Amino acid sequence: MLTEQLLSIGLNHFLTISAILFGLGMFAVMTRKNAIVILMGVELILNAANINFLTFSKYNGGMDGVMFSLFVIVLAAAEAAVALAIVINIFKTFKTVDVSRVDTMKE
Amino acid sequence: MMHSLIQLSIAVLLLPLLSFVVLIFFNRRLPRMGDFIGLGLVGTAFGCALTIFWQVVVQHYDPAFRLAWDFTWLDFGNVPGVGPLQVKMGIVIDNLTAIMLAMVTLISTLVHLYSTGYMHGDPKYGRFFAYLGIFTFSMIGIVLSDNLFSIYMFWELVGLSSYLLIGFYFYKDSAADAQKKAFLTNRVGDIGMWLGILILYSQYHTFGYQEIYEHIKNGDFHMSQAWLTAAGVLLFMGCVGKSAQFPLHVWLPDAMEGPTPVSALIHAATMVAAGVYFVARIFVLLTPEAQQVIAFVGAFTAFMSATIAITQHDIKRVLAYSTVSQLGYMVLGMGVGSYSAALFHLLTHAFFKACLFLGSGAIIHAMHHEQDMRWMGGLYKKMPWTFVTFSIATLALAGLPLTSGFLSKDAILAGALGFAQVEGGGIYYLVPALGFAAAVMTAFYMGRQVWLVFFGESRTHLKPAEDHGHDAHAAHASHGHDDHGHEDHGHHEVHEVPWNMRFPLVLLATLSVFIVFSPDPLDGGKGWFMHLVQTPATVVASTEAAHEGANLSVPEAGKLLAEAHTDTQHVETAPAAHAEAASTEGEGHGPVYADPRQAEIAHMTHANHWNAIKLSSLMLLAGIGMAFIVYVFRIIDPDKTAQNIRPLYLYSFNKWYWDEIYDATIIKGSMLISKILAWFDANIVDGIVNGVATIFRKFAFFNGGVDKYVVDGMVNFTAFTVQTTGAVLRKIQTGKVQTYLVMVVVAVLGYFAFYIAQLIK
Amino acid sequence: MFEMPSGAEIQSIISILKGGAGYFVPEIYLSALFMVLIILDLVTGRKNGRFLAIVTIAGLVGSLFYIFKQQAMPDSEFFFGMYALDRFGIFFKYFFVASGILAVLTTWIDTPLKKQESGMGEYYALLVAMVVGMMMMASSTDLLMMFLAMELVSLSAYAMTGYLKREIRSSEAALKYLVYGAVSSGMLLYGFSLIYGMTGQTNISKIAMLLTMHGYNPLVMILAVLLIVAGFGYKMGAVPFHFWSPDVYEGAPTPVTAYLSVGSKAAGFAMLMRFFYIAVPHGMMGEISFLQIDWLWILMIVSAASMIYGNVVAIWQKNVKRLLAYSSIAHAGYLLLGIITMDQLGTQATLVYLAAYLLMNYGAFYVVIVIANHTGSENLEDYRGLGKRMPLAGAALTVFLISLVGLPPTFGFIGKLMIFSALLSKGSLFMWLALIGILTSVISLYYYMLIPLNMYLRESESQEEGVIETGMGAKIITAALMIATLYFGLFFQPVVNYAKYSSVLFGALLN
Amino acid sequence: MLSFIVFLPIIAGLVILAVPASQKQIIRIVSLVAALAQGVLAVLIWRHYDPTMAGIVAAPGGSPVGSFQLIERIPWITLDLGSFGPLRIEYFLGVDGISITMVLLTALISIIGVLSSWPIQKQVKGYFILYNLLSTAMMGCFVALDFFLFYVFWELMLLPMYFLIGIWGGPNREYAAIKFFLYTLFGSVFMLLVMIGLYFSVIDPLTGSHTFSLVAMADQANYIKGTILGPGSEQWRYIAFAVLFVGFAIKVPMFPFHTWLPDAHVEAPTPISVILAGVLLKLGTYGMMRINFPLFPEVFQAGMYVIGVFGAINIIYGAFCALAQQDLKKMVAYSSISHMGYVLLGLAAANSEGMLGALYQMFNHGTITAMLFLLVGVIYDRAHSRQIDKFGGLASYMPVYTGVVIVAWFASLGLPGLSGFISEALVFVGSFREPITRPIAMVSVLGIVFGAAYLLWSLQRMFLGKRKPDALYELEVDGHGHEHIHFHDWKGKLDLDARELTMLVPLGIIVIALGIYPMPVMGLLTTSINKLVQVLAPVAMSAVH
Repeated sequence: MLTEQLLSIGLNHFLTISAILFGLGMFAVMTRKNAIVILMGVELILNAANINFLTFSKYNGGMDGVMFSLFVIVLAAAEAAVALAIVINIFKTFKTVDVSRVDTMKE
Repeated sequence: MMHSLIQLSIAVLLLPLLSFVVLIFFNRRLPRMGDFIGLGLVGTAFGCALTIFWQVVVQHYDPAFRLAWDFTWLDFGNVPGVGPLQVKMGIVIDNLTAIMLAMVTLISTLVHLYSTGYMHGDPKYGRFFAYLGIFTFSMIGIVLSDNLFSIYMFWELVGLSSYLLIGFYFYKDSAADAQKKAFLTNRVGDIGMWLGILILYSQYHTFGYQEIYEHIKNGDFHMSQAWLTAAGVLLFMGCVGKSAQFPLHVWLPDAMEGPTPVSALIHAATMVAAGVYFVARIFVLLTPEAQQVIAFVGAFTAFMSATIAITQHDIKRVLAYSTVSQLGYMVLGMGVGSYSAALFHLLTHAFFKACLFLGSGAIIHAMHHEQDMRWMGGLYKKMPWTFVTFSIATLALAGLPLTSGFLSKDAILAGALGFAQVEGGGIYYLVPALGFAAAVMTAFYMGRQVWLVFFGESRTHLKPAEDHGHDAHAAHASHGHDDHGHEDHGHHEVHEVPWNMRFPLVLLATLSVFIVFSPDPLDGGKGWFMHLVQTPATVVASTEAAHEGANLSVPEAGKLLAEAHTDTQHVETAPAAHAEAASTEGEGHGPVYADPRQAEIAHMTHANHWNAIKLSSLMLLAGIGMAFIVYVFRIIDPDKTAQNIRPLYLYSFNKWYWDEIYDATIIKGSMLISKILAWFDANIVDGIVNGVATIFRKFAFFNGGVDKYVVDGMVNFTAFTVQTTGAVLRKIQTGKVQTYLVMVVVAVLGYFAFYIAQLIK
Repeated sequence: MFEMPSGAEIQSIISILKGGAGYFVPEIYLSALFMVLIILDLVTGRKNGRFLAIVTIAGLVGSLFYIFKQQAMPDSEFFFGMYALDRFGIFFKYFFVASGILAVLTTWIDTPLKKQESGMGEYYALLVAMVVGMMMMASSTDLLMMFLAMELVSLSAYAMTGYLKREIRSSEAALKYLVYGAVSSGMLLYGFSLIYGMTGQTNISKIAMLLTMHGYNPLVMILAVLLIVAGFGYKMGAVPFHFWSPDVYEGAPTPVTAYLSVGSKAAGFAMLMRFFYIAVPHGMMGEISFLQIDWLWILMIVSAASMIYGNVVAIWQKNVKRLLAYSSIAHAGYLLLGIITMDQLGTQATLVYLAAYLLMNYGAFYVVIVIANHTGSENLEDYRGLGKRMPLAGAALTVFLISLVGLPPTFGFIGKLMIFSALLSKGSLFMWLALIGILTSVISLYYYMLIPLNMYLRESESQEEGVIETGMGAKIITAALMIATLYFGLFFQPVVNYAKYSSVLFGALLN
Repeated sequence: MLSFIVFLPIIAGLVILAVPASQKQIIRIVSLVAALAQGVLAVLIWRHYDPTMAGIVAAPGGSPVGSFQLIERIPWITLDLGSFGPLRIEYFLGVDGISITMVLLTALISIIGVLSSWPIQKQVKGYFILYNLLSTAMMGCFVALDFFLFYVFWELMLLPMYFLIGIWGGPNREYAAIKFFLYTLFGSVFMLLVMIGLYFSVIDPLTGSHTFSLVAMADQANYIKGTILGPGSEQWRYIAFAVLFVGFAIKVPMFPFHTWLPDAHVEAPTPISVILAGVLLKLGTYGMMRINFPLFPEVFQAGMYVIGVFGAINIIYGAFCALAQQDLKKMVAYSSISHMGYVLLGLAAANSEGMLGALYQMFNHGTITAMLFLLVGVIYDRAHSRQIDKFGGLASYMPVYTGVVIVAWFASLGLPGLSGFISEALVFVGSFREPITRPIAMVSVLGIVFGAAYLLWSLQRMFLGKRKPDALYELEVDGHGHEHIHFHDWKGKLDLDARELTMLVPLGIIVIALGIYPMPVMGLLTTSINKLVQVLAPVAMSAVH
């Protein structure tokens, strides 16, 4: 029973999950106040894309998707590094990591 | 090689101009401010004019005499649709020209001479002569021109010179107003004239009289007859302006603001004469309808101004209105088709009216710039010369037999009667009626004037010391320009004027006697003038023919005209015979007219000659008698009468309130419009057109108060949108990165949704 | 589940890579320069700003030589079709190196960066890295490559934006840029993934082939395209994906602002053109319908929006840098006009416009820096009366602004001329866009002229008169830029024709 | 030769650039020399000019040689537009009847301008550099025969003008300057679109490539079928004509696009007002005659009536607005609007008399209005105010000034014997001749009266009568009872001084001379105008010949 169910898992399930992830990511990015959480949201988005890539390469062959996702993972790490550096700097200057308070420049 | 006469006439034209140029620039550097230059040059001009007069009038003595010369002034090259096209300027000399030349230059010379006395000691003495020069120049230009365009040019120049002269005492506000009024009123008339010229040009691509008349004769006028009438009337408007006919007569009395010699020049020789002269020039293209209009305008003007003249106190104003009235006669004469009579009157009137003005000038001079007749009187012993000449001129003006005025006026009235009969009576009898009524009043007010001025006791002492009545500005004038001005009014020896002011009077007075113009004291028709200046044959289709022919194609109209012509031959035999008879006794030079109407009028005029004489003499007696009754025998007290008929009196005294009416309607009206438009311009147009107006409003952010021009309260959609978009869009940039992201997502999803909607459709 | 490749295959792969490397020299060279800079920064002492700058310039100039050599090479794809060498790419390589050099020059005089106590080493390294990244953006023909190149640019850009660590606005800008950029690139990536899903390919030409052959589900396609446009739009700074740019431009060190506003924007356009011209199927011109090339409509809307928004909002700005930021949004709109026409003339126009934009925008920013160095402010009010005190700078800035408006005789005018020519060459099809374009450019005149207005028409409250000495180097560079702007405004033949030469690739492909 | 006359001022500008700003006198003299040299060149050109050659369109065979004169034609830029084939932009100068008049006028006015700039003390260096730039641009516009070149010069005028008004202008100068700039730019951006459309549609038969050459564009045979402005797309030709017309009409300025003019004039310093009224306004109508009408003759045929109506509106409306003004300079500005209306009316008539009148009016208005603004400047220098009601009785105290004013004023109101009259008369003659425009002409004649009205009224209020109680000058009577006046802080000569006379007298002489015998200028125009009329009315021509 479980196995059938597992076997019956198909392309659409994966896509749905990735879509949900993407949505959650966007949601987090748009709503969370804390910069770190926002970064996590970004990670969610990227990984949603990764899931897509992997699924597609799984279902219509070819290694491109896999490679793509590998690169993305690496890149996400790099990005995170830069991001954290900047967030720290923000904390130094603004004494907060609440993004919504960082709005000296507007209009 | 130019004909010697042409050369002479050019000399006549340019000499006064020369005097103007020299004097305007150098009068201060010259001894006596160069008055001798003005006098000399104009005198020379007169000499030349006299030579022309002698050769043309005396030697040739031929009604058909005509001499023309022209040169290309503008060359349009080969104009598409027309071919080679030029504007020519030129000179034409015929009897009328010769006579006018002599008259104008003579009077101008006399005025110059007179002014040497009258204007003596004026700070702008020299400039005065300069102005006289250009005035004479422009008038001579009008006389000599052979085409409408150059006439129009000189016409305007006359306007300019009158502007300068009337405003000679420009430091008086009244004078400044008067000069402006004169110029603008004339401009109004000129518009009409200009449009008339344009109508003719648009048909024939030429301005020359002769060409235009040829074309019209050949009937190739491609617009309806109505346009031709319109052209006539419009051209006549020019005359209305210059000759101060109703409704544009208002400027002339105010023109009294100018120095008296100027008034003489304007009223006698130059400006007002120009109008009548011009009508004479265009006489042949006037359609019957146009002539009727002219006749009525003339008659009404003659009557109206006569009524006004009765009640005026200012000696010059009386004369002014009499001028208007006399001009009315001339125009009336033109209207009723007695061409030569009208011109005759123009000539005679020129002399005696000049005499009158100079005389009044002498009086005013002697009275130390007292112009109000109420404070004069008893001058005949003190100023015998002036008295005699003035009286002669007065009689001539009133139209006493044995004077020149009688001859001409009588001829006009005869024409009026004839016209009325030809036009079939009824309303048309109004024309002679008004004419005769005017005659009565003329006699009356002139009698009144002479009496008030010369007879009775001197009333200078009666004048209230602080009187600054409606003509007191004249007194102010003396402050400005008269060094032996008036320390105190009038209690001061009045004496005869010097010779240089007396001589013109005498000369002009002698020229007001009948013998100068005609051997027969009762019939000007026997005179050389009527012989030399004969009514030209009209070139427009006669009435009946015209009325049908108006909306027919040209050849047919021509045919009809021919028919009309022929049937006049046999139907109108009787009058034709009459005409013969009449003309034989008039030395057998009666022209034969192609146009039945014209022929008939000429005939009836002759027929009415004697009626006119009788009637007018009657009127004359009535008028003078009335004057005697009122002022000499004092049977009726004028002041009481005035009280009794106060409304009428006031109506007349205030010149029928024309000025007030115009001021209330036209002047106020246009000022109002201009105010409105200016506001409209500053507020609405600026706003609406300038779509980004409110950008300037934002601009005020950076510097205060620029946008006071960007007017508030205007509905300005573009501006409004720009403004709001700016304001709103700006707010989107909240500075919060997350809202930015929301925007992006919204945008993407928005388009996505939009797309899906498209898909579902 | 995948079996290891055999030795032979590996050999072949290596040989392919070797072969490809031959076409990759400039990028390699610059990457080397990048590392050299880092090492130099380590070995040399604190105050090594000038030295590093000279090295960087030298290196960048050197790279021009290799790029020039590439012009001789035939157009080709290599690295398994991941990367292309073609005239189009070469044009942009020149472009980016030039912008890099200018960036260094602007940095040279910028006081805040000079005062930066933690040396300038990384700065120049990042700058070079960015050049490399942009080059790759312009030439990569594979989704993966595109994404990596873009990220390379973004990461270095984030760092450079926040380079003034003590500066509040700088770090704020960095944060905003980061968050915004990360999300956008995430969306881009997701769009890519969808495309990949539909085709199973990452090479854009293969993608195009498959899409046209097998057709596609329009719904998914439009979604993908939208996400991708969002990604590119963020790089181009076009409405409605522009939000980061005003804040970042204002906050970042001015040289970086200039660099971003020209360099990365151009890179975005390069990538956009390559991707959309090649990857996405489009019917012939004229028959634009909603079901066919939807992305064209998207671009039209985006461009119209950018032109209107950028110009209208710029009217309100009081800070010159921010004002220029908004104007750069507007210019993104104008540039898009060229792309929309979808033909070779349009491409040519876009390239010319970019070239003009490089000169005038850098010029403007350069003068802004010069002025800021002496007045210490970028506020409009503080520009009062400067025209008298810095005659050259004032005149130059006026010229650059006039050029940005697009008035003759400046290079900017030629750009506008070409763009509108491209639009009108399609007859009345894009008339409405052309109208928006010219009308907004009239509006733009207004706010651009605010600067000369303050410089010349107003007197400064502060009474010190006297000409401000800006230094020889600055003067020379300002003058050079100004003269170039004017010169190419009158003798633009070489530029335009070179643009034609570079756009011939798409000429073949589109017509 | 044309290149010289165009670029002389720029050279002068460069020289000035080298002169230190402190050497004001040298700077002025340099510009004056340049302007005078320009004048000399202009006279030479005038002498060389052969009035029998028509111009307007190319001679048979498509070559401008033999129809235009003093041609300078150098290939400037050749662009490869891919599928659209080559595009040639040329450095292409030449004159014909229309341009030579304007060249003379421009040379004259720019000399006057330099003279009247003499008293300017503020930033003399910058002023004269901009001034010279401006005068180059103006001259260039009049001799350019390549649309691109024309456009470059056209736009080149804006910036100097902006600064000249904005820096040396009156209290409200910023507003006036930017307003001028925006208005004109608004017009010219549309022109840019039309220009592009045109070069797509036209191929020069000589080179076989797309071209900006106006001469080629003026020949309908060169238009390619199916292109956006070629035969077959009438509606776009109509639109193009309309926007082009608006572009030029803004410069004229034509109601309702005129509102920039009063502001610009009121704020601008005297010399700039002179230039603006004397030359810049003419560029609008010149553009119409050179570009707008010949390129779209059939549209023009259709639009004549409308143009005429706008002309009439300008005449009457301008006059009325002038009547209401309190500021003398503003009044003169509106009078300019009114007088340019005559030009429009004459153009609308589209026959030789009308067009001649229009072009001659352009010239005369240039000289007359220059005088008017100079005179306004004179009184402004002395009293620092232009309020008409704040004077009165000046005639008694400044006789020479008053004399010149009277000449100028009467010239402006079209008094015969002064040049203004002839042009206005011709305009009326022409417009009345055409049945289409006849009613318009009949209405516009009112302008004659109102023109006289506002001029005479202002004359009376300022110069005649007595000193107003609140007048801006003091009156004092010396021992001998002679009256003297002085303006409170005016040190110079009370009446016109030598410099002012040297500016005004030549203009006055020109005005009078051309009023008495117009052929010297008229003779230059006739051939070209007749040609232009032919070009504009092909149908009528075929009917006649």
